[in-house]
This record gives sequence, structure tokens and C-alpha cells, in this order.
Amino acid sequence: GCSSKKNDAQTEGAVNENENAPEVRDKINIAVDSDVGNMNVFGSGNTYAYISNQIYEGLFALGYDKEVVPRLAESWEEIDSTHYIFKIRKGVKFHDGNDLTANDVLFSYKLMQEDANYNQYVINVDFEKTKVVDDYTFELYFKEQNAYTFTNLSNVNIVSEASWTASPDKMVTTPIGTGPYKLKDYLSGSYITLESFSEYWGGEPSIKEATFTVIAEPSQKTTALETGEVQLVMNVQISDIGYLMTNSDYNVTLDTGVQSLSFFLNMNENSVFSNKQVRQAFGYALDNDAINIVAYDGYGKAGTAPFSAAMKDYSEKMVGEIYTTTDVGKAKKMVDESGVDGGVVKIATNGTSAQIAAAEIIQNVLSELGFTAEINNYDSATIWNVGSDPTQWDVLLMVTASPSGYGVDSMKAFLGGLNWSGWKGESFDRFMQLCKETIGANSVDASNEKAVDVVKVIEEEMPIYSLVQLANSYAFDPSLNFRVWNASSLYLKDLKFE
Amino acid sequence: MTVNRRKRHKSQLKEILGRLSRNRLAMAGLIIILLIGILSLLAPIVAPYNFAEQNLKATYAAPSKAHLLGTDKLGRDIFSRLIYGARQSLKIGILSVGLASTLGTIFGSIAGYYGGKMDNILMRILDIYQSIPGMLLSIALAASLGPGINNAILAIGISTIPAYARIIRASIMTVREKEFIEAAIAINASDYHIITKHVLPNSISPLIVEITMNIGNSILAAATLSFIGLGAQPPSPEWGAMLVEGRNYMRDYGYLVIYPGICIMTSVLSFNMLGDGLRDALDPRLKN
Amino acid sequence: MFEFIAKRFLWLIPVILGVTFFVFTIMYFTPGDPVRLMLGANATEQQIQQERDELGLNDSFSVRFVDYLKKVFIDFNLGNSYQTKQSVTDQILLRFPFTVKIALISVLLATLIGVPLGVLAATHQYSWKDNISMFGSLFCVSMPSFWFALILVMLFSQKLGWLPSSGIKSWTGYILPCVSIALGGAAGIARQTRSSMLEVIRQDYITTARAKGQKEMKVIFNHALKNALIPIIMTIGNMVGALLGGALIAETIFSIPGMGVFMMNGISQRDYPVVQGGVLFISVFFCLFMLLVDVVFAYVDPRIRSQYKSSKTKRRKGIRKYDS
Amino acid sequence: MSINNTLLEINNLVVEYVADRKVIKAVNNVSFTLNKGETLGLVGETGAGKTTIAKAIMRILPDPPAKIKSGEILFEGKDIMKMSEHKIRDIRGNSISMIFQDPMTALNPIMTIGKQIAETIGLHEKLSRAEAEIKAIKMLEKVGIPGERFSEYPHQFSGGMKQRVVIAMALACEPDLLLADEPTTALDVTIQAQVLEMMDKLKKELNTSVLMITHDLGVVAGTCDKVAIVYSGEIVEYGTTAQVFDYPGHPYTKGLFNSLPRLTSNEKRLKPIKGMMPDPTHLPVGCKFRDRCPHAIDECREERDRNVNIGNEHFVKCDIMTKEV
Amino acid sequence: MATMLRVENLKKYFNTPNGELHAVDDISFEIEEGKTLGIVGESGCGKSTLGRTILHLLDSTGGQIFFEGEDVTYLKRQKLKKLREQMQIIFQDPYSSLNPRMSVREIIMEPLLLKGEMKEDEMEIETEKLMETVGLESRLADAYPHELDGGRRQRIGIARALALSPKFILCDEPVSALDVSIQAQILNLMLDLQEQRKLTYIFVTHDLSVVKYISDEILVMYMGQMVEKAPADELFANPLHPYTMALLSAIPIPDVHAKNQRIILKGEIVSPINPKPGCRFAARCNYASEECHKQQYSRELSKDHFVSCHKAEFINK
Ligand SMILES: Nc1ncnc2c1ncn2[C@@H]1O[C@H](COP(=O)(O)OP(=O)(O)OP(=O)(O)O)[C@@H](O)[C@H]1O
Ligand SMILES: Nc1ncnc2c1ncn2[C@@H]1O[C@H](COP(=O)(O)OP(=O)(O)OP(=O)(O)O)[C@@H](O)[C@H]1O
Ligand SMILES: [Mg+2]
Ligand SMILES: [Mg+2]
Repeated sequence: GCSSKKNDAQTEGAVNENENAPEVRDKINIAVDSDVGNMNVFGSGNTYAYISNQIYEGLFALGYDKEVVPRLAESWEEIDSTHYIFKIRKGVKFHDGNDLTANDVLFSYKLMQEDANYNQYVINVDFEKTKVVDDYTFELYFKEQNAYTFTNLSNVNIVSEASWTASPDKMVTTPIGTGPYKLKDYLSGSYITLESFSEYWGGEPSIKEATFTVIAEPSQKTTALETGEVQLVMNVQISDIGYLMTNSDYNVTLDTGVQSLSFFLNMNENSVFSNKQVRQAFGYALDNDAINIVAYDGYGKAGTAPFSAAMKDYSEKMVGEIYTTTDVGKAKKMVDESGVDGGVVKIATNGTSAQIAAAEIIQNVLSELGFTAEINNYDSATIWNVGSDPTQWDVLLMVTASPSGYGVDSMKAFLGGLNWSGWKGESFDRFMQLCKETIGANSVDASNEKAVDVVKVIEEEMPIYSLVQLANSYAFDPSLNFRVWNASSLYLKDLKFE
Repeated sequence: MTVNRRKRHKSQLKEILGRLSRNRLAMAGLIIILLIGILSLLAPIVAPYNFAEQNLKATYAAPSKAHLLGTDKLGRDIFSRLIYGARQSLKIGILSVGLASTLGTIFGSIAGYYGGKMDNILMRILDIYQSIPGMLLSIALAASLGPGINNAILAIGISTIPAYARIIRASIMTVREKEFIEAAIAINASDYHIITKHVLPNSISPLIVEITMNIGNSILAAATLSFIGLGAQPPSPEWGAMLVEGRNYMRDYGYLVIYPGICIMTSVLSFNMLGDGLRDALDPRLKN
Repeated sequence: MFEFIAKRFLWLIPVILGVTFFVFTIMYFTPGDPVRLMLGANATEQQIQQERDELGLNDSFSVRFVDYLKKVFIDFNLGNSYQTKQSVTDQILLRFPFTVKIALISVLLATLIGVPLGVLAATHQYSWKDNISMFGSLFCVSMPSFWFALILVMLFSQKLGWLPSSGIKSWTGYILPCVSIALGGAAGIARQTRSSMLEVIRQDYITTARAKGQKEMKVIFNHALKNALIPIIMTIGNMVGALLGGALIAETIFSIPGMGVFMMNGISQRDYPVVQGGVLFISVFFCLFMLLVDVVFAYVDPRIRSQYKSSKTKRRKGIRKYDS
Repeated sequence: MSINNTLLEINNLVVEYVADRKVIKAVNNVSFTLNKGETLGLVGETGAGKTTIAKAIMRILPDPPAKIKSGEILFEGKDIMKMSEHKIRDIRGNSISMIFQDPMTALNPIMTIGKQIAETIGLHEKLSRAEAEIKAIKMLEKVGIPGERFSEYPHQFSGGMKQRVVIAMALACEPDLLLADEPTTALDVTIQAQVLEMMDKLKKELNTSVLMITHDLGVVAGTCDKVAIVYSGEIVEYGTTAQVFDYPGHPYTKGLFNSLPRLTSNEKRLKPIKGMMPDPTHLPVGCKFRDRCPHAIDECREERDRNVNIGNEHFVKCDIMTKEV
Repeated sequence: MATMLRVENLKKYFNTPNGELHAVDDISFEIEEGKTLGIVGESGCGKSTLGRTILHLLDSTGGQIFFEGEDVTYLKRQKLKKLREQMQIIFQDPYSSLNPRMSVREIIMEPLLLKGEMKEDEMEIETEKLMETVGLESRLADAYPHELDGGRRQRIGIARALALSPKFILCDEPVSALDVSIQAQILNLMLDLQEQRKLTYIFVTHDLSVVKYISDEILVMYMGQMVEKAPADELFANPLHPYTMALLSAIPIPDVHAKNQRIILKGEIVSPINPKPGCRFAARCNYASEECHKQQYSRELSKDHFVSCHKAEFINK
């Protein structure tokens, strides 16, 4: 393990500096809620995203507004929609002193295939044809046209082949990238300290050292901000947002992310929701605003479509009637017409308080519709097993997201891949066909256009329903120029204390 | 050889109860427990609202006439939830301890009465059992059984069996040496008769003390399980779960943590006071 | 004594095997799939199965158990965490020192508070001193520990700003977590001290010591307390033993990278190598620690010491039977 | 009997225990004197109050529950009950020492016996630790235990040896008064003989006065100069051993002698005292023995002083029987 | 008169962590119906173990036991049950020998209940009779043992032993824990019962004056072995074994004029773990010679007077 014990000077320093502000502050403490775990290019989780964004770089990245920002590629040329030529930046150094060449890029792309989680990002890359032209030219071929491929590639980080092979633990605890920061110190479960990389090609950042402190207990993060132990809190506990917002000592940023609280409906025979009319009635009866207020203190956004409005392919045209109407009377009538007369409905949640609160409201709504609902809470490891067994639930709450940032992509995964709802038949085939067309469209615009059709099918059949679009919340010292980087992340290089 | 040391004994049970009744702390504990018990039984009558009754228009209401102790985020009446919650908390305390003490007694009696190999084997199993930290064990069990109040009861119960087994074993081993056991053998009593009529009734008092004290501990353990998401789940008004849920709102709505906290503390305190009092009362060496 | 220690070391083998089997079985029957947690919603069923195969999760119980035993006892390798990919052994060696530190400091604190309080209560039985210290103790053990910890934070970090609210980057970080653990422990120790002191104080040899003209303080501390020590040490030992498994609540609230949170995460993510390796490690340590406690007993009490001596000691039945 | 020959004088001692709100009248108006170099036997059945009297003399009665209600205990003319805590600690173990009923429990199990003896010496004599230990070894050898067992623990000793250690400890500072509370009850007969003989030897050597507490009349006959018979917290008969044994005056004393199976006689039936000792929480008014007394008459219910001197300092607490005599 | 109980070469060894403990080693005797055999010896010499082995409360290691002429050393369940109804036991400690959670009535009735031959009311009547026999007031039937004094408690123990109308009772120091005045009451009661019911007693004690008073014959034990056995009067008048002599001389006599010469023994009795062959008393004996350490020598020196000592004749010259 890579660890060291104490470096008190730094925390205490931070506390003091908070009071005598004028000096230039080049250190920051950031509260995160979990340990980073694996720090090599295959990591996962929020904390990993915050850290890998500083340590690693890909050929390009998606910026604050999801715009494409060149990084290790100086420029590129689209020969056709399945063939690109990248010019690699010269003079880029890895943290261990190795120089970046196109070989490393190819190595890293191939490396992606090794990981069960990451291989999806390069699944469309045609490695037979893809090749290194010279030290600074990289030629990339795709197997087929895919609207999301380019976005997917932004997840491929580049490591040096030499460093990777030399690393005793495959960089799990000793990450080496080209990013503006390199790992200084790591105590598993407690903190990760990054320091600025003096040979960074883009110049040295203003913040020289950043410590990510793991604070698992949510209210303790807020406390740490109050006591000055940290200057930035990632994911503020919802119940503290109001408190922090009313306090001028802190800034709070809310950012609607790609996640939403959704639920699956069980469309199999055994469930009352096998009846389409009942499903729709349920949709009409639900008041997403109320759920947002109760479960998220109103800091999310009421769901308006099967996926979050922050998704790249979202458009106003997707807003469905079942989302905008709250009409219990109509819903009751629909249930009556459907011929389904009451029954027991099992609601499954993952036991977090937000989901339970939502489940409790759903329970109320269902009882108004004449159903008896019971809530079953499972832990996050079992909810997956429960989900794949449709005898155990009728409504299954789940937070959905999309790694690529495209809603249709996520719908395809949840409904086409997992398909816990058990959606079958003609409408399902149509849905799959539409997905294929959307993803394979020859332009992003065309793709986004098609996405609306996908959404309409889903809204019609309602195998899945999005209740609330979740917001990510960040609280920080007002002197920090914090902005949310793409996909709820952080880009330290741009931050400074003013 | 003899020591002529003969003590005068008075009516034992009466004496114990007498001693207990003069222990103010213990009596206070007993009275509070009874009050909580009665209140929880009468919950549907006493509580002004149903514990699940939502009122989304009156969320986080501060204590008032309509809601004596305020409402929570779903607008549910906290006072009513606390009263109903007593049922859950007492249920956890009593059932988990009941489970553990019953199984512990069976194990302990067999080990203690038969001794020898049987004892050795059972005790080694308990060694293994106990070398896994109790809280860890109950977390693992709760995780494997799934969250929920009944599983929390099972998990807490199972993980505390060894303590009871050891107590009952130790106390049976002392009783086993007593001559009245030999007398029973001499009049042809069967093992079963001896264990149930002679051994157990005489080794039960340390168990009773342990039970009263552990009911409190189980309520606390359940709260801890809730803290890590494995105890009773929030729709059920179990105090621990309410406390855990409320801690998120500590800054704005302090009463959400204060009331359930007080409930837990008072009931655990009462069980402990009663248990301590019982222990003093049952131990003639401690009398003044 | 040596023979006794050697015997206890031999006992470790069945205990370790037993614990391994026990934990393995629990985890085997625990529903939940670590692979899903690793790969997330977007992974296809095929990917999942492939990963399960790689981890050997599709094998039968016995194959998996034997494989695990082989790995642990022949290769001396606890494996890598599914979730973080880090070596379980490394992680344990990293975290365990924190756990031990927290455990020892808290128990020391608890002992320093609990023992004098218990002695005070016992020597003034039924006086106000007794009542106050015992009520205080009961009060402390009755408090939900996370509640108390949060109150400490509100007071000492938020209001007064004296101590950090979390983390252990400097020694000040140990204060709040250790106090929050020690309080309940101190109460337990005080209660145990009281009752075992009460028992000892009534013994004839205490009267003998007084009859020698010895000062009351010395009678209490040199004669009574030393004799009352065994059950007190037992309580303290049990407390340390329990804390060796990690102080989950304190670790969570104060962000301490100890065994408790580590194991907890392992359990909730079905990270089998972490749970199995962790429990194995903890239980071996626990057994060794309990052995240490027994050695301390022998040090404190010559009667116990002589039981361990292999030489033929005289055993007399004497009047034991009648003087209880 | 000259005044300055009196070592211990107890006048009208009353001790009660308050337990569970009940008052146990353990010692009721006890008076006696003990002269220098003399051995007084205090004889009585269980619960008669013998130990309580001895502890009262040492001022080590546990309070609560014990309460000395009245009376005075004069040791060398000074009232023990009025002494300062410091003063009484000086006397304890030094001028007055005590041997407890049960040698099995009277020794601290986790302290070497040598240390336990040296502790007494160290407390009362200005000696260095090493000197105190040398003296402790001497004491051990005096009671017949080899000095090399100095650093052994009580559990390594047999009952008889433990009792010797206790005696060594009690005699370490050459006390003027030794309170021996049933020193041999817990021992086997042959060991009892050993211990009694040794005590006798040491007592003569050091000219110590002894209060020998026992319920065994045989032991009294062999060791005591005077004897006091205790019944229900009262001394019912007091005199020289010869007086009491040859001419027992109190019906209880007589009953006691009749209850004993004797080696010398060949009676086919014993003549036991009927009934039992009264409950110390509800002592009868008047003569406490009257319910069991074959000679009891109505007058025995009266509350009055019935102490009678039936000749040469032989006191009997019964004026009915003695009248007849 | 018929022989009630005969014991031949009875042995009982215990396995202890320190070795084999010879608690009872090669003891033989017989008792006639209606007679009392006293067993004396110091603490730990094996008196209780001998008694318990005879009663089958402990399994014997060797030797034979005959009850009314029948070999009862090894018995099957049913036979053992029958045998136990014939043989009962009264314990030393009236506190630990009675279950504190049972009332006097329940304790006395329990043997009848377990035998299961009587109806409820018959048992009640029988219990009352038994209480009367042992001199317990019938108002005490519902009292609990701890409410009673030692004497009364011992009476309960006696009543329980009598409930099955046994022929033989083992009395294991039944009066040692009692005050002299109460002791006399109980001894008288036991003698009365023996007369009325023709009971055979083994009376275990360490109090020589008591044993002389109650026994017809006395067996002296030392470290698991029988050192001397003789009719009561004979033993006291004419002790042959040096240990018996020491024991007798050590008894404190409640008589100021008795000037007996005490024989003070050196050392103490220790527990007989892995004993060496030879006389176990030799280590403390003033007369011991080499042969004493080699082997024991038992014989009948005069009529019915057994002694186990090489030097018996020499000493008593
Ligand atoms: N600590 C105590 N608390 C309450 N009562 C006590 C206490 N000690 C003694 N007594 C009571 O006081 C009375 C006298 O007791 P004491 O010990 O003096 O008798 P004793 O003559 O020494 O008896 P023994 O022969 O059993 O030693 C008894 O009734 C006893 O129950
Ligand atoms: N169950 C047992 N296991 C091992 N040793 C035993 C057991 N019972 C008795 N002993 C030993 O056997 C020896 C004889 O014991 P026993 O009880 O028969 O003596 P005793 O003569 O009755 O003594 P006491 O007068 O004290 O009752 C003692 O050394 C005792 O320690
Ligand atoms: Mg006494
Ligand atoms: Mg015995």
C-alpha cells in the first residue's frame, strides 16, 4: 500500500488560513463521501471521477458544457464517420518522466478491452485497422457508425505502456498519467492528496495541492465545511442545502445531473401492471413535484420524461402527458375501465431514505387507486437480484443514469439489456428497432431527432418511469471559483481562490 | 471437616422483592418500562394519529397543539409515531433477547449439565462464534437475511447466544455440585427431571439479570443496525430508525433527533436500572 | 505456563478453520451479487457471467471453499478486493493499526474513568456517591453511541471549534472518537468494578488487613482492588476484543480508516475476499489477545498461575464446599 | 484482683445490625473483663454474637450495617470507641490482634504469605522492608513453617498451615491481646491439636492475653482460664473454667453439657435442649432462653437484671434456678 | 441376624489432571441388619466417596458390593432403580442438599412422585405422616427450606430419605453442620427411627464422640484405606493403629480435669494422588519402619478387630 501517516501542517494550516484570508491560498481540502478504491484507468465511482480527471487525460475531454475539449490530441481529422486521424501533442510527459507517443495511445485503447466495465467504450473500435502512423499520429477506425462513439472515447484515459508494465499493482494505488496533478499521498479510506505536476504541458495550475478527505457521514461533511476543515464539499446532504444556502459564508451550486430516480413496472402476467391501462393510470396519478419535495427537499427536478433532462439527447418534445398531469380522478376512472380490481403491489427500494420517502408516497397513491401496496427495502447488493426476479416486486425504484450521457443509450441498457420489466411483443420490437436507428444515425442531430420517437414508445407503454431528476449539490468557500465540470465532476486546474 | 457457619435465611422471594422495591432506581426503571409497555399496547387509542398517516401539507411542522411533538418530512405526527414505535422497539428488545436466551439456555444447559466431551465441543464452538466480533456478526447476519425488523431481531438474537450459554453453563456447573442433585439421583430422578426441576430453576437468576440488561442493549443494537441501514426500515416507526433518519435534519429540525433519542435512552436506562437493581437484589452478598 | 501457551496456539488452528468455514457459509448464503455492483447496470448478462467465471463465483460451495482454504493456508494470500482491486492483506495491515490505536486509547481512557468511579461507588455503597456514579454510568451506557458522537461533534467542533470534526491527520483527531467510545466503556467498567469490589470488600482477608492497622486507602487499593481485578480485566479485555473488530460507529462518523468501516463496506458490497480475510484476521488477533488476557490473569492471580504449571500441584478439596 | 492487672474491660456493650430494615440485636449488654496473661473462653452457638464482640473490640465492625448502640470498651483503661482513627490503627495488629474464624479466607490470595506478615510488622515497627521480612521469616519459623516458604501464596498451603500463618501474623508484633475467633473450627482434629498446642506455647512465651472464641467446650476445657457462655448476644454464665464446667449454673449451660455425646459415658440417649435459638430480630422480652428452658416460669418474662453471683466471681444470668440451688 | 450389606475390596479412583486419585482403596466390611457402622477419618480421606460408591452415585473402580446377599456391583437400569429405593442418603450440608426452589412438601413428596405408585392424595397423606415421624410441624409443609433452621432442614432431609421406606441409609456427616444442642436432637431422632424401622446405617463423620455414641462398629479410614475396624467400645478402649490412637488423643474433652496426653502428629493428610505402595500413614507415623513403606499388612488381631499395621503388636505391648 501507498501510505503515510500524518501531515498535520496542512489541515491545521487550512483552518488558520481561512481566517487570515489575504495570502495566496494554493491548497484545498475537499470532502468526498467514499474512498477512491482503484486509481488506475479502470476505476469507478464519484470519488474516482474527481481524481482521475486530474491525474489522467484522454485524447480529448467533454468540458463544462459537454463541449469537446482537445487534450492529448492537438487536433484531429474526420476522414469519414468510421475513420479518424489524431495528431498527438508533442512534449507531453507522464508523471514518471516518460514521454507520450502514439504508441501509448494505441496501448491504452487496447488496454480498455481488458476491463469488463470499460470495454464498452471501445467496443466499436476496429482494432484490426486502427494503427500508429508515427510517434505523433494515431489512426482510429470504427466498426460501424454510432452516434455515441465519440462521447464514449472521452472515457478512455491514456497511460504510458512503459509505466503500466512496470507498475507492480497495475497502478491500482500508483496512478501515473499526464494530467495536471499527480498522486502525492494516499491513505486508503481516509484521504488522497494530489500535488500539481510541474512539467504539465498546459502549465502549472494555481492550486498546488489538493486533499480529498473521505467523510462518509453526510452531516459531518457540512460540519467540516463550517469548521473550515474543508473548502469544498462534493455532494452536500440534501437536508443541509437549505441551511447552507441561507448562510452567506458558503456558496452552494446545484447541478442537474444525468441521474434520475425512476421505477420499473412489472409487466409480467403476475402483476397488476401487466395491464397497460393500469400502468398509464398510475402515471397520471403520480405527483412528481410532491415526490421531489418530500424525497429531495425540492432540490431535484420533477421528472418530465423517462430520463433526465440533462442527457445530451433530451429535448422539450419528449415531455409526456403522463409526466405533466396529476389527475387522480382520471387515473381512478382508467383503473375502473381496465377491469383490474385492486390487488397487492410490492414496492422494492434500495433502502435509502429518499427512495423510502418516494415509496411511501407511491404507496399512498396506489392505495387511492384501490391497491394495497407494501414496501420492501433491500440493500444495494441485493436489489439487483430482486430486480431480476419479477415475482418479488411490482414497482422497483432505481436510480438510472447513463455513462455516455445519452438517454436513449441508458434506455437501451435498462429496457433492452436488463429488461426487468419483462417488456415483450410488438411494441418492444419497435422500441429496439428505434434504438438501433437512433444510435446508428449518421449525425448527432438526426440521432436526437429519432430519440424523441424512442421516448414516445416508452411513455406509451410505461415499463419505466422517471420520478425526479436528481441534482448534484456542491458547497464551497465563496472565495473559490468552483464550477461543475462535465458529468458532475471537477477540474482542479481551473480552480483558484480569489 | 466442618465449618459451623449457618446462616439464617428468610423468605427468599419476598426478601428479593423487598430489596428490589426499596431500590429507588430499580423501581423507577420498572415503572417506566410498565408505562411504556402499556402505552404501546394502547397505541391505537392513545395516539392521536396513525403512525403512517401522511400530510404533505404539514411537513416539518414544529411542535404545536395539533402535533404535540411536531411532524416529520412526510407530515406524520411524531408523537404518534413514538408511541407506535415503542411497540417495535420493545418487540426488538424482548424477542431478540428471548431468542438468544432460549437458545443460549439450551446450549448452556447441555454443556453445563453433561460436562466432559459434550461441554468441550460446545464450548469450542462458542469460542469460534465469539472470536468474531458481535457487531460484525450481526451486521453480516442482517445483511444476509436482508434489512427489516424481524431480521434485525434474528441477527441480534443469534449474535448474542454465546453470552447466555456461558452464563447458564457457569451457573449450572455450580448447581450441579450441590448435594440436592445427588439426592435427586438417589430417588431415581431422570436427567430431564433433574435439569428442568432442579438445575434450571436454581441457575436462572443470573440469566434474568442478563436478560433485563440486554433488552436495553438490543434496542441500542437495533438502532445501530438502523444507522448502517440494516435495522427496521423507516416506514416502521422504530425509534432507532427514526433517530437515524432524523439525524440528517439535526441542524434545522433538532426535535427530530431529540425525541426518539430520549425515548431510546429512557427505555434502555430503565431496563438497565431494573437489571442492576435485580442483580443487587439477587445477590445476598451485596445486601446491606 | 509455556505448555499452556503452546496449547492455546494449537487451538488457533481449529478456531481459524471454524471461523473460515462459518464466515464463508454466511457469505455464501447471503443474497446479493458482487459482480453486478462492480459492473453496474450497463453490463450485459454475458459480461456478468464472464466476470463471475473469472472470480470463480460460479463454482459449487465445496470447490469455492477448498479453493479459498488453499489460497489462504497454502499461498498465504487473502486475495484482492473485488471492489478496489487492492490487496486485502495490504489493506488490513494499513487499517488495523488505526483500529488498534483507537481501541487502546479508548479502553485506557475508559479504564482511567471507570475503575476509580467503581471503587468510589463500592466503598460508599448506597451513599449519594454510589447513586450518582451508578446512575451516571447507566445513563452513559443507555445512550445510542452515534447520537452521543454527533453531540460531541456539535459541541467541540462546531460550537467551540476546539477539535477537528473528522479525520485523524493529527493526534487531536483521536480525541472525539476515543471519548465517544470510552464513555460507554467506562460505564461498563465502573459497574463491573463496583460489583466485584463489593464482593471482595466483604471477604475476611480485607477485615484481616484492617485488623493489621493498615490505612483504609491501602486496604482498598492494595488488597481489595487487586483481588477484584480479574473480572475487571475480563471486562476490559472483552471491550478491547470487541473493538479489535473495529468501532464501526465512531469510524463512520469520524472518518477513521479502521477495520469496522472496511468490513462494513466489504459486507455491503459482497466483497468476499475482504469479509473473509478481515474476519479471519480479526479472529486470529482476537484469540491471541484473549490468550494475552489469560496470561495477564495468571500474572495477577497466583492461583491461576499455579493451574498452568504442569508440575504436580497439591489439590485440596478442603472446606470449599461449605464456606460459600 | 487489682485494677492495673486488667487489660480489657467491656461494659454494657450493645451492637445491632440493620439489614433490610430489620434490626438484628447481635450483642445485648455484654460486660466482662480480661486480665493480663489470662485466657478467656467465649463460648456459644452460631449467631450468638461472639464474632461481633471481637470485631467491636478491634473497631472493625462494618458500618453500615453494624452499629454500636452503647457501652464502652476499655483497653488498658482507654476507651477504644473514643480513640482517633489514627490511634486505633496503631493499636490494631500491634497491641490487639485477631485470628479469624476461617483460615481459608483470612489470607489475601494474591499476596505472598511472607509479605502479609511483613506488612503487619512494617506498619507498627520502624524497620526497613528487608528487616521486616527477616522478622517475618523468623515468625514463620516460630509457628513451624520453614522460612523458605516465605514467598509462596496461600493456595499453596494446607488449611493447618494457613492457620499457622494467620497466627504468625497475629503474633508478629507481640500483641498484649489476641482475639482468637474459632481458630481451629475449620481444621481436622489432629491438626487442631497441633495448632492449639502451638498457640499455647507462643502465648506463654509472649505473655499474651487471649480471648478464645469457640463453640467447642472441649477446646475451652483445654485452653482457657475463664469462660463466658454467650446466648443470644448475652453472657449467661461467667466464671473460671473449673467453676463453669464443674458447677454449671445456667439452664442453658447445663443443657449444653447434656447435649454433648461424651467418650467417657455410656448413656444410650442424649438430653438435648428443645427448640432453637430465638430469632435475633425478634428477641423475647425477659430471659432470652425461657422458651427452651425446662424450668421456665412466668417470672422469666419480666425484664430485669437477673445476674447472680453464685460464689467467687461465678456469675449466672438466671435468678430462678440459682435461687433453688 | 442377616447381613444387610457386604463390601469387598471396593476401590474408587478419580482421574485428575495431576494423576490418579485413589479416593477409596481396597475397603472391605459388612453390616448386619439394624446395625450402624461408623466411618471416621479426616477430611478428604474418602469417607463420602466410599458412601457414594456404595449407593451407586459413583461407579466403582474395582471390588464388589453385595446387598442382602445379592451382588449389586453392576446393575441395569431397572434393577438399579429398585436398589435405590432400598438405599437412601442423608447429607452433611442441610443447605445445599435441599432444592431452595421447592417447598418442604414438594421435597418430601418428590421420591413418591417419581416412584409413581400413589395417587395425589395418598401422597399428601404419606408426606404428612413422614413429617410427623421426623418431628416437623405440619404447618411448615408450604415453607421453603431457607425459611427454616439447620435442624429442621436436616429433618426434611431425613424425611425425604425415609419416603421410599429404605432398609439402608447412608448418613454422610448428618450432624456436622449443626450446633451441639440441635445435633443432639437429630442424633436422638435417628436412633429412634432406627429402632422403629429396623434401619441399617452407615454413619460417616469426623467427630469421634458422635461416632462412639451412635455406632455399633467403627471403621477408621486414612487416605482412602481402612486402617482399623472394631466394635465401638473395643476401638475406644483398645485402639491398635497409631493413627487411631493419635485421633483419639486429639479429641478435646469437655472436662477440666481430664489430663489426657495428646499425641501430636507431624504433617497433614494430603490427597492420595498416585500413592506409593505401603502404609499411607507411614510418613506421619512415629513408629514407621522400612517395611511400612513397602506394603500394607492387614489382619484381624483380636475378634472382630481388624488393623492394618505391621507394628500393631509392638506398639501395644
Ligand atoms: N454483616 C452482618 N449483617 C447483618 N447481620 C449480621 C452481620 N454479621 C453478623 N450478623 C448477625 O449478628 C448475629 C451475631 O453474629 P456473629 O457473627 O457475631 O455470631 P457468632 O457467634 O460469631 O456466630 P458463628 O459461630 O456462626 O461465627 C447473627 O444473628 C448474625 O446473623
Ligand atoms: N468427583 C471427584 N473428582 C475428583 N476427585 C474427587 C472427587 N470427589 C472427591 N474427590 C477426592 O477424593 C478424596 C476423597 O474425598 P471425599 O469427599 O470422599 O472425602 P471425605 O472423607 O468425605 O471428606 P470430607 O470430610 O471433607 O467430606 C478427596 O481428596 C477429594 O478431593
Ligand atoms: Mg463467628
Ligand atoms: Mg465428605
